Amino acid sequence: MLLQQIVNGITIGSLYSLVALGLTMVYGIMRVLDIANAGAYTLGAYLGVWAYTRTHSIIIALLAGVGGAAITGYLFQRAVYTPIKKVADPIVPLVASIGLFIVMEDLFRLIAGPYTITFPVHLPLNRLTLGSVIITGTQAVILLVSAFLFLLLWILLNKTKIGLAWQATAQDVETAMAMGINTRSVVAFAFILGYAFAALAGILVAIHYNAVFPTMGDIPSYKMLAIVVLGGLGNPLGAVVASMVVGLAEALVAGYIGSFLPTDAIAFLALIILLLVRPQGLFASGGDAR
Amino acid sequence: MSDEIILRLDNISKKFGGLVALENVNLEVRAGEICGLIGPNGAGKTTLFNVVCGVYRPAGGTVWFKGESVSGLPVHQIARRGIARTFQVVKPIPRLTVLENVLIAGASHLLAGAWIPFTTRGQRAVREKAMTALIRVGLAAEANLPAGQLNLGYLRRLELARALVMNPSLLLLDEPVAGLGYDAVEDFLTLIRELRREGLTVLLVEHNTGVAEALCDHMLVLDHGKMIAAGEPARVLADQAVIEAYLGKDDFLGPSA
Amino acid sequence: GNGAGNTQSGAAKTIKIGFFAPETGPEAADGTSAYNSAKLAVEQINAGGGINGAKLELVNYDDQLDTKQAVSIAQKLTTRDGVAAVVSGSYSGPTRAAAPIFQQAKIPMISAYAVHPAIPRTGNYIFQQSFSGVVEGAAAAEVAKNELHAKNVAILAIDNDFGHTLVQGFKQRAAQTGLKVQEPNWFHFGDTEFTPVLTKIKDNGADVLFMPAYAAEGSQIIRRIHDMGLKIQPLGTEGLDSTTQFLEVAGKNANGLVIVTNLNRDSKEQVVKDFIKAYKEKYGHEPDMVGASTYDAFYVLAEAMRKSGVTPDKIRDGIANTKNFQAVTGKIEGYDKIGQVIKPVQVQQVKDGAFRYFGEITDPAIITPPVN
Amino acid sequence: MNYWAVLATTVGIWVLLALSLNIITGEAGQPNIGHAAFFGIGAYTSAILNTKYGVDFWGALIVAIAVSALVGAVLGLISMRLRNDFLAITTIGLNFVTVAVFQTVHYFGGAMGIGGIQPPRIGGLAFGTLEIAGLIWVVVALVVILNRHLQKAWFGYALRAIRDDEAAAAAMGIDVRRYKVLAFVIGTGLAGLAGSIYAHFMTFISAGDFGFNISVTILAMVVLGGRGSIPGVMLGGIVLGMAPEVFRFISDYRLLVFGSILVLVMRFFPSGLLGQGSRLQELLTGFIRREGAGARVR
Amino acid sequence: MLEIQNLEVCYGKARVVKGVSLQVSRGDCLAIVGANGAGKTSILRAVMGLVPAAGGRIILNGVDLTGRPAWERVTGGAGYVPEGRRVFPALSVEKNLLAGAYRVADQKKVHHSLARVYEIFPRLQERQRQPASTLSGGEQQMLAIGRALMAGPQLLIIDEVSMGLAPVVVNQAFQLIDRLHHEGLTVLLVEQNARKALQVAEWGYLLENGKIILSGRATDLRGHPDFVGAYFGRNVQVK
Ligand SMILES: Nc1ncnc2c1ncn2[C@@H]1O[C@H](COP(=O)(O)OP(=O)(O)OP(=O)(O)O)[C@@H](O)[C@H]1O
Ligand SMILES: Nc1ncnc2c1ncn2[C@@H]1O[C@H](COP(=O)(O)OP(=O)(O)OP(=O)(O)O)[C@@H](O)[C@H]1O
Ligand SMILES: CC(C)C[C@H](N)C(=O)O
Ligand SMILES: [Mg+2]
Ligand SMILES: [Mg+2]
Repeated sequence: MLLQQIVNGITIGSLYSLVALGLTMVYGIMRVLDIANAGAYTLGAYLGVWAYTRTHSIIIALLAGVGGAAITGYLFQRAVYTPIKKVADPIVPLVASIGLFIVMEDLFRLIAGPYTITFPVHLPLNRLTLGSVIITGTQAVILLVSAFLFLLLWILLNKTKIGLAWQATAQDVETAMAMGINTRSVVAFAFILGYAFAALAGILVAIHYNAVFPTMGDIPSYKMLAIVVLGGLGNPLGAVVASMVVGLAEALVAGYIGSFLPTDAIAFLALIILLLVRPQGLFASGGDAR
Repeated sequence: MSDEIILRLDNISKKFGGLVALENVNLEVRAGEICGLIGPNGAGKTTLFNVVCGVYRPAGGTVWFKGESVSGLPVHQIARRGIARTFQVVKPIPRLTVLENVLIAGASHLLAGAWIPFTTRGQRAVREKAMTALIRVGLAAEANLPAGQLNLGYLRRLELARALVMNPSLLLLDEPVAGLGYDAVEDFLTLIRELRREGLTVLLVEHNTGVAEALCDHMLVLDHGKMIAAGEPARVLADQAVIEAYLGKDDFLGPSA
Repeated sequence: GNGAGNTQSGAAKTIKIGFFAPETGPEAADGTSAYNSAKLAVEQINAGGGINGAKLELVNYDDQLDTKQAVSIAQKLTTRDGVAAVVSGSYSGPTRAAAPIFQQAKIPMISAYAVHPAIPRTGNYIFQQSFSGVVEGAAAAEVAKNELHAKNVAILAIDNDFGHTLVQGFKQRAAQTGLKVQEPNWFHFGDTEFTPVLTKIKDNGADVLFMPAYAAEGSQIIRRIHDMGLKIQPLGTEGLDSTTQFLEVAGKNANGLVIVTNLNRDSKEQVVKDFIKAYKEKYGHEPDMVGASTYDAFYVLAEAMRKSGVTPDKIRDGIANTKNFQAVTGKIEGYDKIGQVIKPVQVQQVKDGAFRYFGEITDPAIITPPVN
Repeated sequence: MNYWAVLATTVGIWVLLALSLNIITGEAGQPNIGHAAFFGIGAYTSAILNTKYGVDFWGALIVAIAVSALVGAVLGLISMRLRNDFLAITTIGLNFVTVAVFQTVHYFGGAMGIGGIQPPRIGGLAFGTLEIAGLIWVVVALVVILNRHLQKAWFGYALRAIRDDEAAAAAMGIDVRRYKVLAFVIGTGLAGLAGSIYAHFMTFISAGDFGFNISVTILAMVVLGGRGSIPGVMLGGIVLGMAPEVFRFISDYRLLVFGSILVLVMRFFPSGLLGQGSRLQELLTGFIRREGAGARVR
Repeated sequence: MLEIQNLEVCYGKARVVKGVSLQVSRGDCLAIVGANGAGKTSILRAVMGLVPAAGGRIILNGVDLTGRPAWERVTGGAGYVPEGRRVFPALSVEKNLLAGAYRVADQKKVHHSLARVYEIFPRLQERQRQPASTLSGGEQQMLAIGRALMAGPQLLIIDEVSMGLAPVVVNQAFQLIDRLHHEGLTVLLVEQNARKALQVAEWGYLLENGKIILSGRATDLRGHPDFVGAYFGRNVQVK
């Protein structure tokens, strides 16, 4: 049972890490607690299901969801976040992003209706039994996809020039600019990638639960923030580890202690305790320039 | 200058993770003197200030101020006991005016008055004290500007005024003239000398050895967290170890110009 | 109540009926179903000649599932809109907060589907149109024991008023009939991941899983049971058919599921057939149990008005004296002295992706709600 | 009349909550995105005392303030350890955990909530909606006076110093911990006060009334109106507090409007409608300042 | 190589650079000196495009870059050492250097520059993998200069090398600037430490209150009475 619960926890964690990775790109570069990123998650799912019901091609569904979300991310960044960020302290973009998120959710309800829509894609994997441990088909897919995406992002950030530019811009925009880095594109890139990741996660989750509904982004909206902050400022590895910590905490508590508190509260409880022990988060950030 | 030891560090150590920033540092500052603390970048000078002020708790050792241990006291209490400081990186309260910046520092001991508005009569004494401090550092004309609008030179003056208004008996100055023009440096020298005449003790960190030499009665050299030399400025600056670690052997003025 | 004056003066023209539901916000789906059915009911009643010639007028409010808004809506309905009666199409929180205001204003209110036991107990003007959770839970225990031949029941219930009253009823009845029940596992509104708790349930070796749940969470539980290859008979409750999406989301995995609920989709009764047909025609999808309950509330009101009169006091008396009224959600025997409905519990089973008749529980020992 | 009294009460509670958060977030600069937790703690304390132990409103009110302030003090101490985003996330967490405890612990009524709370009474007179509306606005007036005073006093300056630079504040002899904790204590105590009145006004409360979305709304009121500006924060409270009623005529689009207001105000008035340096604020105070230009000097 | 025409810089309503014109020819080493707050940094930031020019033009290598984004200056041949070093704290020393070579597409060139920087600053090679935030102030200054060199600039723009550095490091830094200049690099230097600056530079400009009030050959300026009075101090001997 313990082993099984660890597998369960890691799966939940992987699901979280998908969203967290996108968010951490945005957070890293702008230090914005971007609630609206969870709107992209829902948007991805809606666009995905819309394209899928018309084409029955999962590839086109992915492209539609990810593409639509990426454009949204770009627009939000240009029209809202960058102008606000120039003048204000972090709580202002936070409130703006809450506003964006509310607008998005309500638009989904108005356009697609309040009812749940199904996303009936059949995942190609069957249940896997390893001794006493069962890995269900969806679990396997989630594990594989998130591992793949994490690897992709890791290579992108650490082995490519654009990754270097992202890191430099995240730490000091002005100096990055003076080094010849086109920070405007880097910021745009971060948002595009961040929102694309969110959409991808949204589609995957929608398939996993076979459900798309207007408020599906509610839980990711704040829980992912916690994970991203816990993982360290814009630190993708940290975000993944934090996702796993939260996922495991949820699985183990549900499995052994019983749901003495709602799942979110458990995640946050774990988080508060962890922060009290390690006030700088799981991974201390590289330190501030000044 | 008396023989009273106003500040004594006893075997002070401080670590950051694996990095030993201060290692068994001992030093004594006598009341009324100006004591210079120099050393290469990263030697631990600012760290030492932070230990004295209570920002960092030392890993070992004791800080004695006026014969009492102040180790472990919170920052504001040490400040109220008479240790005032300026910061290497200036720290104004940008949205308050220059005068207000000095006012809060000047009234910080008035605990009972925390609820009394500044505009009331009872606070006039504090206001006058603050203005005096501003006049002293030459900032009176800027009193009503938001501190955030000052340039570096004025900010350094503001920091000094904030420190002075607290009536300190020991003043810690962390690179007070870095980035200042000569006129400003001169003003500063005059002011510090005046303060010393009034009996203030100063511990000064400065990379400008010209300034340090001109001011200090006594000089200490820190390198890699250890005290490597101490004594009269001229002697210290001629010390071979100091030259090697800090001053450099050939002055640039020489050959290549 | 001062709302009465208005209604009386315009007696022959229109009778205003207040209504509120969470039409936007987190529970917009249920709110929309309720509102749709309310509109349909009023339309049909008016088309059928209204109440002795007078037309009904729906005064609709969206409470966004916010108790504060429910209170100001209730104030508005009682003091400004001059309604003769009110139907709550909302959840327990808002309904419960609004109830005292209607009671004080002496305007009758029917709670269409909110189950909190405190709602009818607010006073003699407040009625509850869905059965008490205790009744529904007891009925489920009966089904588990007699139909599903359970030996050892595990419980996975939603941690709110709905889940708790159902579990309470289930456990009481099970204790009476000697059915073995494990300690309940609770989940929370909005939970999505049930593999961990199902892993635990699996290890405890139960043969029936009693799961008071709403559609969103319930469909995920069913999906995971299937994914994990769990051999357990699920026994659900009315929340599962609160939107039609449960069946689509759970898909094939839902086949075999048994639920206790209030709507028998295979009913031979004309009202049921008509309602289902009319709703489908008007809104393009199947009606659900929330909608059916709301629809019934309006017909109960209409019946009361026809029989007893259209002032709030008369309407109240009319509702209280309802006897053997055939509604969509079964034949209402009447309301007990605190205003709880007495009607049979429907048992449905999912076959080929649809809820089908499985049985009906009419035993008075079970369907009579507790008065304390 | 009753309807207006209810609206006045609801808006008054929002304004009170916004003012209380302003002391923490506006004056002392500490992010708190979980303020509804303290609202809830006040409400539950009051409700439990009233329904379980028969304590009347006035007694329960005092204890409610004390209990919320106490928890606020703990958060204040935590805020010494956690900075900025970490603190913000912790406050979100606190909100979730508090609501979860109310919702699951039987003593707090669990999933059933707490009903049957007595309205306030003086002597034989039980408060109706009108009296409660009066009560809440009297409290709001008192809090405004308190806040005005605080801003002008040394305490207010100390808070602003802490907000801008803690290290510098400490070096100036300001007891950072004491004043930060004090700001939390006052802010959360007032939220508890609002909670207590809320409980006795609604007579029935459940955990959902104090959820994260309430925190978000309170925060939005403060930021939208202008952090640190009393008229601004009150404006924010009134505008957003009335919004659900005012926009009822476009029922279906209310959330859309609410969200858009947040985005647009933040985009074009980042320091809030009446915050320091906002265009609107400058416009409004333009003439006043012209006359009193010399007033600030000396 | 660089031409600044009538440059104006404003922060809000405050005009801090008021019509400054100067030219830097290829191979020059030019120093702008002045008291703090005179506007030196603001000129450099405007040249780099980090603050918008409120008036005037900036022409680099014959291309008018006024109003163009900062990164285009680097392509135009400028390398920048910002005031206060501004290394990327969480990046390793080597990544900081690579960030400096961001505009250089040719990997061979990048490797070459890297080798050269390591040769100039062996200390940086020792610290290759260390996050820049853990370097001492002097090491960070080396890194900032090395990073600017990585772009293979034709014009090196340095703001305040000496600030906060130990004398030994200051000397090293000036020696390095001198050496780079002698190797043919064009240098634009901003300094408080006027004496040292005028020792490396060939041309000097004295800035006061946003205006150039004195300019000429460094050797001449060094002896100029106004200059000596204002910037070398009367009773403090600076080392
Ligand atoms: N908070 C900290 N965490 C980790 N390391 C630190 C911290 N503060 C200082 N250090 C390290 O301790 C050493 C001493 O630093 P300190 O700031 O005291 O030097 P300094 O003598 O003031 O140097 P400078 O002349 O450059 O200001 C340096 O290596 C520095 O990197
Ligand atoms: N971001 C800013 N906003 C407002 N004013 C500024 C800003 N940056 C600089 N200033 C002001 O512009 C003036 C010129 O500053 P600048 O930094 O260019 O001077 P400097 O000559 O480089 O001084 P230093 O020797 O101190 O580096 C100063 O009065 C300064 O206060
Ligand atoms: C939607 C329904 C299942 C609601 C349920 N009767 C409740 O009150 O919670
Ligand atoms: Mg230092
Ligand atoms: Mg400068």
